[in-house]
Amino acid sequence: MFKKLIDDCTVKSPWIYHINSGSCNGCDIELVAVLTPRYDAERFGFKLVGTPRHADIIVVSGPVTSQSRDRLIRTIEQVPDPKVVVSLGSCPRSCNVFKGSYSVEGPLDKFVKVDVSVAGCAPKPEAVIDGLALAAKILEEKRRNMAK
Amino acid sequence: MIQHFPVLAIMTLFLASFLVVLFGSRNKIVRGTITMVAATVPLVLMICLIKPVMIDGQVISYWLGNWEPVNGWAIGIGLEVDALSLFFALIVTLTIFLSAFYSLKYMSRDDTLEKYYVLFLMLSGAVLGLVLTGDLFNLFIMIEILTFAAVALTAFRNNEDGPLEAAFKYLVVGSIGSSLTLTGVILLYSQLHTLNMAQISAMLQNGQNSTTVFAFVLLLTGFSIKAFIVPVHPVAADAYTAAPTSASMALAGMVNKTGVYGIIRLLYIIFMTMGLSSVQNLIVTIGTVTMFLGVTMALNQHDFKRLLAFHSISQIGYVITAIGLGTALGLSGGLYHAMNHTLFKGMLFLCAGAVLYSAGTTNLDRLGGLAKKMPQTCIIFLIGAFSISGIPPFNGFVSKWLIYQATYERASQTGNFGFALVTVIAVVVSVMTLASFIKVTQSVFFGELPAEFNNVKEAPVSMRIPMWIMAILCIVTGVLPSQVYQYLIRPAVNAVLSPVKYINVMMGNGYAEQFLSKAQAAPDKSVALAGYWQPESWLLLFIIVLAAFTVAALLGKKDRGVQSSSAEVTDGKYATFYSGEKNEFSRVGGSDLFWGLKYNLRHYFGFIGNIHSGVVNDYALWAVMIFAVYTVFAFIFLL
Amino acid sequence: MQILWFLFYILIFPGFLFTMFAGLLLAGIDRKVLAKMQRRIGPPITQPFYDFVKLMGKETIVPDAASRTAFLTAPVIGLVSLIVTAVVIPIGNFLAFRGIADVIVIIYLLTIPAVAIIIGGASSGSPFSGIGISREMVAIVSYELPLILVLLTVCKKAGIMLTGGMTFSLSDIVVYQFYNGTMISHWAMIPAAIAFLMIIPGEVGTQPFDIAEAETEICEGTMAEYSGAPLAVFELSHAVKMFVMTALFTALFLSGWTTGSIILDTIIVLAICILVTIISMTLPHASAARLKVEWLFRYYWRIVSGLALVSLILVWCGL
Amino acid sequence: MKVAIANLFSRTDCERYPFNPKTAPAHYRGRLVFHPEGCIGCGICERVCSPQAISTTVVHEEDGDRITRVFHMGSCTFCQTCVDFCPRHTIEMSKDYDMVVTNEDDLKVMGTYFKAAKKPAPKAVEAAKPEEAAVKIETAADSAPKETPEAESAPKAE
Repeated sequence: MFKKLIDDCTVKSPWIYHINSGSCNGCDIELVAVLTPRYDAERFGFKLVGTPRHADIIVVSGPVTSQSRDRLIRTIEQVPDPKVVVSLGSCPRSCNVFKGSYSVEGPLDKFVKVDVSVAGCAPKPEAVIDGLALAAKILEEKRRNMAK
Repeated sequence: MIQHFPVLAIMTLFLASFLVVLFGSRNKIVRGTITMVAATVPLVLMICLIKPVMIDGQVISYWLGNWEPVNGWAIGIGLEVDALSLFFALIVTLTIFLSAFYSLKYMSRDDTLEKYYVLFLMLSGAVLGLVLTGDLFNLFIMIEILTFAAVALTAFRNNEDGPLEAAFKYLVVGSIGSSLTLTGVILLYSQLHTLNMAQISAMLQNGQNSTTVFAFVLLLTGFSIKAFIVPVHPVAADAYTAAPTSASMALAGMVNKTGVYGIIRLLYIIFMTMGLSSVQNLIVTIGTVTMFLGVTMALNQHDFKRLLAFHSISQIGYVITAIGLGTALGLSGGLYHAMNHTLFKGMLFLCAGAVLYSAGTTNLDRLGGLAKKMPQTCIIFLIGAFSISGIPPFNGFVSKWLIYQATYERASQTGNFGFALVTVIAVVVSVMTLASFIKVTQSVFFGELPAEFNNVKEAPVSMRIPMWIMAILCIVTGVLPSQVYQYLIRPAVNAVLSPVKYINVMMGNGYAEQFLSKAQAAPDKSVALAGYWQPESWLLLFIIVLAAFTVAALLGKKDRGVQSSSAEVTDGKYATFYSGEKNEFSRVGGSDLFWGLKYNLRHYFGFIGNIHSGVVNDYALWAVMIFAVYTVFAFIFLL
Repeated sequence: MQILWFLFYILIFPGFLFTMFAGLLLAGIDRKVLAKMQRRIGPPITQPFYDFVKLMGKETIVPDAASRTAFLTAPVIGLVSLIVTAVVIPIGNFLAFRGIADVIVIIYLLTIPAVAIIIGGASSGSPFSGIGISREMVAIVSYELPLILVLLTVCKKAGIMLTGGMTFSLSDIVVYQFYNGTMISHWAMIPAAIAFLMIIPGEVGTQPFDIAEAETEICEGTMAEYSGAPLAVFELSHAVKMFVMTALFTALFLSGWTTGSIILDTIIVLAICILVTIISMTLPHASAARLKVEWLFRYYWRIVSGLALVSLILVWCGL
Repeated sequence: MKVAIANLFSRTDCERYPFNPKTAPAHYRGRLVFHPEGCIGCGICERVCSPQAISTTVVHEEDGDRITRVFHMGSCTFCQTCVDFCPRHTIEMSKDYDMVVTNEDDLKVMGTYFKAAKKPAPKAVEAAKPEEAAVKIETAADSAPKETPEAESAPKAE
């Protein structure tokens, strides 16, 4: 009875959880810049949360270093079900300049299925907002066919 | 026929304690049956007495050996049971029954059990005797038996060093208290040539000279030491921690109530000095300081039972503050809280015993996560914790609410700002009680389960039955305060506030009128409640809204996200979130909680920390100091 | 017929649905005004409603270390006791259920949700929630002292003419304000009103005082292990607590007038509640950062209690 | 506190991005644009690209090689080194910042050209049709190599 209501609201309040698996913080400050007054992602209901348990969208930035690999996998596992993984910047996509280094374990999709990837070495905030909006739509589709 | 019930109850207990030695020393079953029979008989007798004494307001007087008073002089020993003593007798017999029931299983691991049961039955007989007696010297004898039985019980586990040292301290301070009471009784006897309480209170009305005032001070100090008020409270803390739990439950439940009973009897009926505002201020300040000190000491304890011990001291502080007010509302609040205290404190000590029995230790820092292994004990503990910290539907709240009203009403009537501060301190103390019990909940029952306690089993059934009985009683007295008030508390308050009736019944009618020259302003027994609290209707609303909520939840069940938890311990999804780390053992122990509070009050905690030095002569010094304070106070104000 | 009214009162008007709606509305307005204060647009006012419904749709994970029953029942008990408290607070001078709870009882009724959060946090078994519990408990201890001082002042002020010299019953307080003007108009009560305004964010746990659920330091503190429906219930009880505290403020300090019809009364009270929320919760949220735990304790026990004590002494000597 | 109240009544300086689009500033280094016809296949860009985002695939046909140069936007740091080093200035950076994709191939900018073998057999060359690359330049039919590639520049296939 409430199914349609719940599906509609899922797209309206996606909560973000940010994991930094070895990034140079270029993408991190871009992501946080999205929540500042100028770009204000909160208009669409985005909110940065502290625990994976509360998260819907997991934003991963940085090439997956060997130290952060199993922590990354465990944290992403701990997110409740309709979840979307977003790779921010080119590091998680292909660990760009750090390719082949002894401590980098390779791109993100070796460990987790990546739904949306926002390219750009430090992508522009507008691009990040588009990425998150796309992620929210995918979240709703996942919720729609999960609930069936 | 009901005349004989009080003596019957006391005698069964003393008789049984001798029988246990004769027959019970070898096999367990005889010992168990004798104890249980001896524990149930007084309870049944007291319940039969409720009808005549409480409802019909009849006061039973019984002369041992039928030594009736001869032309106005009481020679024999008289037992007098009015509503107040029956109220305390009910509490005492209930505790005896439950503690005996609990100790059958709990003490099964110790040896030489017949010594334990002898001491326990002596203790309970003495407490019951003290509560029912109408004779001052008989009161003193019961205090003597009581003290020595309690000291021996504290030292029961003499293979460890803790109990021995605690028992020694208890012995020293206890004997100081008893000797002071004895001198008081002697002085009174020298002045009034009688030992019967009713006659003493009648004869004291026409003029008090300095000896009777000094006797009053001696008796007051003796009873205060028995009730473990502020300066002498560390003794109680050590004694309750060291005693075996079923005994410490009896100590915390009954023994400090005898001190409170003594103070009420002394102030309201024998000396009738409660009307003087100076005595009220003294008693209220003592109560408040006890309340505050007890809780703050409990906040940074590392041992479960020691924390409970300090809490029972602070709750006694509550009761004494309420009684010290002198108004009918204050008295009813105090008595109600005394009954509640016995219920939830007994239950919490039984929980501590259950934890000790199955997990083997009560050290807060090593325990953890027992809720999964001992679910029933956890539920009972939560009921106890909620009632002691005064959460509304439970019983602790009703009595604390009455006490707040009493103190604040007293403050606004007399315009004395001090009583308003007492109300504020009382509320803050109640919140700190909640804080310390949350600390215990987190460190004992929730949080991470350390590996060594993996094979901990639930406490055995025969230990859980008394706990469940107390839990149900806690909820009942919390939810039906008006009925409890009407049948138990109001008759007791009326009995306390009408000494004339007490005297007439004992000494024959018209006796009191000869002596009561000046018109004794009978304290008004009216109780005007400033606010209102109907727990039944609150509970009704709670259930309706809860039902509405569950209906709404069930309606949307199929659309909501599925609820998932895994049976076997899988790494990952169902592991606790350690920000990604493997599940290494990082737990929040009991002692590192409330950093903000302890940091701010660190000077205060440091100061009271080293007051409790644990050196015997310090405690003896404190006892004599409180006696000096009382004397100076009495001679300034009372003469 | 009486039963129908009774059910209507408890389930619809001042009870179940109204408090939820009012709470969510207040939370939405609070976030919107906060955004405006930071010169950004901020989420739509119905955002808390979307959050609540979205969380309902999420999967609920019960971690292994958690003790299952306590973990799942704690939020429900917290929310239900909060709603029952809301029923007891008079709106305008309309009181749905007379004679259930007075002022002191309301303080203790407000501790039930806090204890529910604590038991929930404790039962989830994670060290983050362990730290969250200790901070929540310190917060409770710290705001209880000024709260009792303020309420004693109000009781004393409202009960001066009555026999006992003081009254604990809320309806008497409202009647008193009906005759001698709202409590704020007496200048001796101004410090008490300010102190109560400072207590509201502490009790509700909004930004400068939300040390117990600090996202940054201890990952949502007591809520660390909650997801899905229990978390939604906790968010809802957070919002309803906002409404309850502001309604209590209006009942204690700003009531006494009535416009005849109940509906008009409720609208005006809601408007006052919104105003009070903005002053007491959004303004500190926009201008102050999160306090450390012992600063919170010191702040409440010194500054706010001092204010409350000043007005208690003033009222005590008959002003 | 004062600033907060002042802001309450001032205009929000927040860009309503999705509703009115925003173009990147002037010299913004966005997505790469590759003109394959100008490329002489020297491979300098491949060597000089630090994240090795550029790769070449060579398809030998009977009369020459079809060389496709792939710029993987997913692993490019947009440092513009390749643009500076390219002797023929065939690579330039557009102002398109919106590189949000769900599958990885959309991020590949490709350009193909044909290098005839020694015997000059002109062959009609149809452009290798990569799947819908975001921006793709159709190579002109007679992309006869303007100049014979220098000796060492035979592009080594990855």
